[in-house]
Amino acid sequence: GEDDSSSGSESTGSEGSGSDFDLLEEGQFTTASSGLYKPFSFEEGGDLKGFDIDIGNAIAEEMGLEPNPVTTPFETIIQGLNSNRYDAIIGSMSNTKERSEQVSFSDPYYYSGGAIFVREGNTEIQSAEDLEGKKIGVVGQSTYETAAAEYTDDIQYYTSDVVALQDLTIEGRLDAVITADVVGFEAQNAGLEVEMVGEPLWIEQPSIAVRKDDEELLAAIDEALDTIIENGTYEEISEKWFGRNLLDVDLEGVEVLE
Amino acid sequence: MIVGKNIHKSFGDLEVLKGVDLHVKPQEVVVLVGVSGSGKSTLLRCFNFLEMINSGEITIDGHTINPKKEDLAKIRAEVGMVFQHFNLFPHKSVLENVIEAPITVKKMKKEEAKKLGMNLLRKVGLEDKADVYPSKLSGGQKQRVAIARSLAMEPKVMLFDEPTSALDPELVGEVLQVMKQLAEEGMTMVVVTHEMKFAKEVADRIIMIDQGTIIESADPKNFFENPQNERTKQFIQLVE
Amino acid sequence: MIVGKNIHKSFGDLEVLKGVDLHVKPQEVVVLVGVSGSGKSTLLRCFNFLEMINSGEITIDGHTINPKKEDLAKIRAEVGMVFQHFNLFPHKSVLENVIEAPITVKKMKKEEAKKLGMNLLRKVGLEDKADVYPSKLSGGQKQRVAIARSLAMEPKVMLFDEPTSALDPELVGEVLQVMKQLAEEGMTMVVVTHEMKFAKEVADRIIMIDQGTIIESADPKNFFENPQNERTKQFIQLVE
Amino acid sequence: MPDLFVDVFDVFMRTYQGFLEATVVTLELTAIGVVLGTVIGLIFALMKISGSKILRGIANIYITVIRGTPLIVQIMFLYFGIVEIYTMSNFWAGAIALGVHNGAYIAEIFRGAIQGIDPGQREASLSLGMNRKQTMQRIVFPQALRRSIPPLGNQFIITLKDSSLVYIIGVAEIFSLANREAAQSYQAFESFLVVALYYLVLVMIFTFLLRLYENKLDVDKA
Amino acid sequence: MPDLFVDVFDVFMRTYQGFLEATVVTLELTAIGVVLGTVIGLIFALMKISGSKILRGIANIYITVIRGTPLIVQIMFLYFGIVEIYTMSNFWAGAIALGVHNGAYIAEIFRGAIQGIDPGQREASLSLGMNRKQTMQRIVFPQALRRSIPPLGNQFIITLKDSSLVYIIGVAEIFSLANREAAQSYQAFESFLVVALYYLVLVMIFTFLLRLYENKLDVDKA
Ligand SMILES: Nc1ncnc2c1ncn2[C@@H]1O[C@H](COP(=O)(O)OP(=O)(O)OP(=O)(O)O)[C@@H](O)[C@H]1O
Ligand SMILES: Nc1ncnc2c1ncn2[C@@H]1O[C@H](COP(=O)(O)OP(=O)(O)OP(=O)(O)O)[C@@H](O)[C@H]1O
Ligand SMILES: [Mg+2]
Ligand SMILES: [Mg+2]
Repeated sequence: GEDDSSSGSESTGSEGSGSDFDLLEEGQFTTASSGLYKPFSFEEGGDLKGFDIDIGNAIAEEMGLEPNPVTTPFETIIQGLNSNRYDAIIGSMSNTKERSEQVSFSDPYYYSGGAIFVREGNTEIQSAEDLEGKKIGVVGQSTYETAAAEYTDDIQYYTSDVVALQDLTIEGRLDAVITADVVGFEAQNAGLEVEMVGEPLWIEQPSIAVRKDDEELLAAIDEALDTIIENGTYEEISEKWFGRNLLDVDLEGVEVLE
Repeated sequence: MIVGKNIHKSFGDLEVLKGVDLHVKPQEVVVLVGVSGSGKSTLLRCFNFLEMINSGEITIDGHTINPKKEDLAKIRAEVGMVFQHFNLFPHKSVLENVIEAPITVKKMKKEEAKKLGMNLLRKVGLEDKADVYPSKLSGGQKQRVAIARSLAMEPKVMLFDEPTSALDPELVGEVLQVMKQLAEEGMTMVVVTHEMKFAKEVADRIIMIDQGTIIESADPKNFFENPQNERTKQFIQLVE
Repeated sequence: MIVGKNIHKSFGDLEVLKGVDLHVKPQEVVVLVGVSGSGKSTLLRCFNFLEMINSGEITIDGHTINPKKEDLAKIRAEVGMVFQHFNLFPHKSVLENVIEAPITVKKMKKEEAKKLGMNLLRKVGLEDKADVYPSKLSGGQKQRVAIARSLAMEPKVMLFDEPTSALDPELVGEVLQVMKQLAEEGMTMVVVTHEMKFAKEVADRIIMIDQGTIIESADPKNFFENPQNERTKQFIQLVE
Repeated sequence: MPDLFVDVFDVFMRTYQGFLEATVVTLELTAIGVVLGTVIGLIFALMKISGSKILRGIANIYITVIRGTPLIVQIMFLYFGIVEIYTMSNFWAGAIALGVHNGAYIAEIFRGAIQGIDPGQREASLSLGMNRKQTMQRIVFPQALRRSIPPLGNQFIITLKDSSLVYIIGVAEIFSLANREAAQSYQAFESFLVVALYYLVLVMIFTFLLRLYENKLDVDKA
Repeated sequence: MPDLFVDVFDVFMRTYQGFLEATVVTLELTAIGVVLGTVIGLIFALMKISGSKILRGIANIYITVIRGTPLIVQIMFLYFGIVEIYTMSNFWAGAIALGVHNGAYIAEIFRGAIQGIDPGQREASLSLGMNRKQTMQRIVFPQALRRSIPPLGNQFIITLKDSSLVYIIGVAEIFSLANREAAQSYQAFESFLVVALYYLVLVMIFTFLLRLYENKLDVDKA
């Protein structure tokens, strides 16, 4: 009955919530994102929306819990988790070695390309090598910050990738922004005059993070994630936001960020 | 009534009172004079324990005060003080100013205190201002309220520190009038003032302080007509 | 020397001067008296154009002033003013206070101004304080510097607004002494003061202002011994 | 320019409902921050004028440390640092940080008001036979309190603006909403213009109320 | 407790080099902010006391708007708004925001100092025959300037703390460094404690210098 397991997993979920793991608020699955990362998490008309939010809702539902998405600045999102401000991070945070020393990650819930964006018509930067010594905008504590640091000392920090992309369109501020390809495309669609340089630099694996000691919760999340992928809920959400399934990526021959 | 013996008082290195002896008899009116900074205010403040003397002895109504052992509030209640700048309580009406201490200190009933207060306001000619706030009064009226406020505690002696020198000249008279009446009723008074006419008329004795010591003490006639000390002569010339 | 004709002055709805006529002859010393608020200061300030009159006419040394057309600074330079609170410039030494206006206004050479300044300081007995700052002076010394400062512009008339009422009584004499000397030298002066002894000795004329009008004007003897107006009589009683 | 106006109006219309909710949060933060700060301030002001050297010392350290560090550091310290002792929601962490911060400034307001009362008042009261406690309670404090209200009102306005800093710990007040709006609509300039207007209007309203009160005080006095 | 001490010391040792660089940035921001604010403040103070209604009106609007909105909003607004006119680096955007912000407060300092000069000074000067300009230049301004220095010193200290807010546009000053350190090392408590100490020490040094100066002023006066 995996295909038709909504009622089944619901019962497992409620059992779990009652005994297996402690939640911040009983019966609620409180998850964090920055809310500044359109189209993954953003606010419109007072409502928190986006791919991350929908995934969080679906997983909460699978676990028989009330979804409770909250926002917090990305720079301090891990500290917030470790100081019990929420149960999990569903905020497009990629699994890396360094981070997994602080938190535990679920299986990836999508694949995303880290990409270089420049102002439209910029011919100076054609590839990653051209970033040497340039001014690069990134969100603090993102994987893009680490990447940018490999090319330059001149890093400008932002709280939102979207705002960084906006700043990129202003002459004289930034030479490039490193962010997720989808985030850049979304901005492009919204009319920002930015363009991606070449192919994505790497593929990374955004995953759901929980505190190190929350093993039962992690297991439940992984199980719920599996379920929504298999029963088509995931595909529905992905199609809604991107017109494709983000998990359909050929990982052959590309660098996967760790 | 109030006796100071060999009073010494310093502020840090500055010795302001250098052994003052002052014996004020019951019902006596003593006027203190002296140039600015000579220590007149300091002496009054010592008598009211607003300043603590360094050595010497203060006796009130036959009772020698040991400030360390006694309840200073009780002693202060026996000595009324009227200040140059009135120091009325601005957040209380005229009547409330007068009855504050009787109610708070003596635990007098409010009704009784009000009666007392109205009597005192009548005495200083300000019955009609009972419910007014101090900011609405002229300087002379303020000072008369301040006198009534002090009298409400039925002090054994009244100290006045230049009660009229913050007043416009045409308002000086009304305050001196009240003080004169008080003297006539037999109140023991020590008055620091530059009003020589008042001193001549009302004082039993005029005392000149110079640099923290008493250099002259005489009845008004002798003080003005036959001063002994050179500094007193100078002073009289200056203020006459 | 200085003439006010039918001077009216209001502050908003409050009419402070209600048609004052005052004719001060050269070398005359006029003392202005009156209760607080009667308009004495306002009148002096009008004569110095620190306040602008609403109607009437002011003539200085035969020249009728039209404040709208003329350079007020020039006119003010001809009329010296001494204030109750001295208003010395605290950031300048005593000598600098005195020579400031001659240098800035008359473009006098610094050397020359200093000589003039020292002469004036000698005149008020403060030669030795030339390099001291005002904060180090006593009230009486401050006021004498203020007088010297005014004299440095060689005014045709000097206005004094209660020059001694902010002073401790023993310092009053030294200021009055300087003023007396000035009068003897023939300076035209208008003096607001409560010092009746000074008025009696020095004034050529005493003028009583009440509620914005002149109600009495007489030589000292007549003013005190034979006042015409009821309010003047009251006033004399109060201040005597 | 007309374009800008249209854009700003557009942002305004799109967001005003969210902003109204966020304004409530901002005002709640401000109110709690000031009330808490008043309580803390009163305690430390009393400590500062007390006879005990130790109490005075503690009060001095508190005031020096709070006034010597930026509010934003205090917020972060309280939110992420103090966790080891007690975990609170971001709203309460922010409100408490504002309260602790205000406490030091309000303590100085009270101390200033108390010490600003003419010493003659104390002396007159003592000379009437009232003891120290009676003098404080009946003469000094009532006057000091009345004097403290205008600077307290001012502190309220400062706190209203300062409350923007708790966005850093993710409280959904006005400024954080502007940030989110900027990230969502790609209209950073317009978003911050709108939020500036919100603050300006709020500050002007409270300034106006404060003036009204001060004028009333002046009239009472005269 | 000994553990905490070791941790804090550890964070301190690991970061002090970065912090020294960041401290230079903080001090540069502060200095530029105050100097620029003084220039702006002087201009607006003169406008506020000028005879022209229009100039006074402009000054009033400027001061009301700046004092009616949070600094952090001003920083964002300037960073994203001024671009349309001129693009500057984040450091300069931050420094200019601090300057523009300070300008309103310093204008009030100057205005207060000028209006705080006893009117008797003006009158005495006028009565000596000096004209308005001479009176202002030679009598009023020199005294007002001297009085402005202590509140200006105070404004410097406020700006030192306020400069922490330009972290939001990515300037690498002390607070932004602490933020990154806290996030990287997962030692939030220790990192913010260390940065608080940096600010505290800086503030105390400048407070001390300011006191020295004020005492010197007092001695000159007496
Ligand atoms: N609390 C104090 N601390 C230090 N010095 C003081 C204090 N009170 C008074 N003095 C000094 O003591 C001296 C005498 O002051 P006091 O007020 O007794 O003089 P006074 O005779 O009343 O003068 P005045 O006529 O000016 O009131 C002065 O030099 C004064 O500066
Ligand atoms: N600038 C002003 N604005 C409004 N009212 C004023 C002003 N100057 C003086 N007055 C009012 O004008 C009246 C006369 O004041 P003025 O100072 O001339 O009196 P005075 O005779 O000098 O009194 P005093 O003896 O108290 O100095 C008073 O009621 C005063 O309040
Ligand atoms: Mg005295
Ligand atoms: Mg006057």
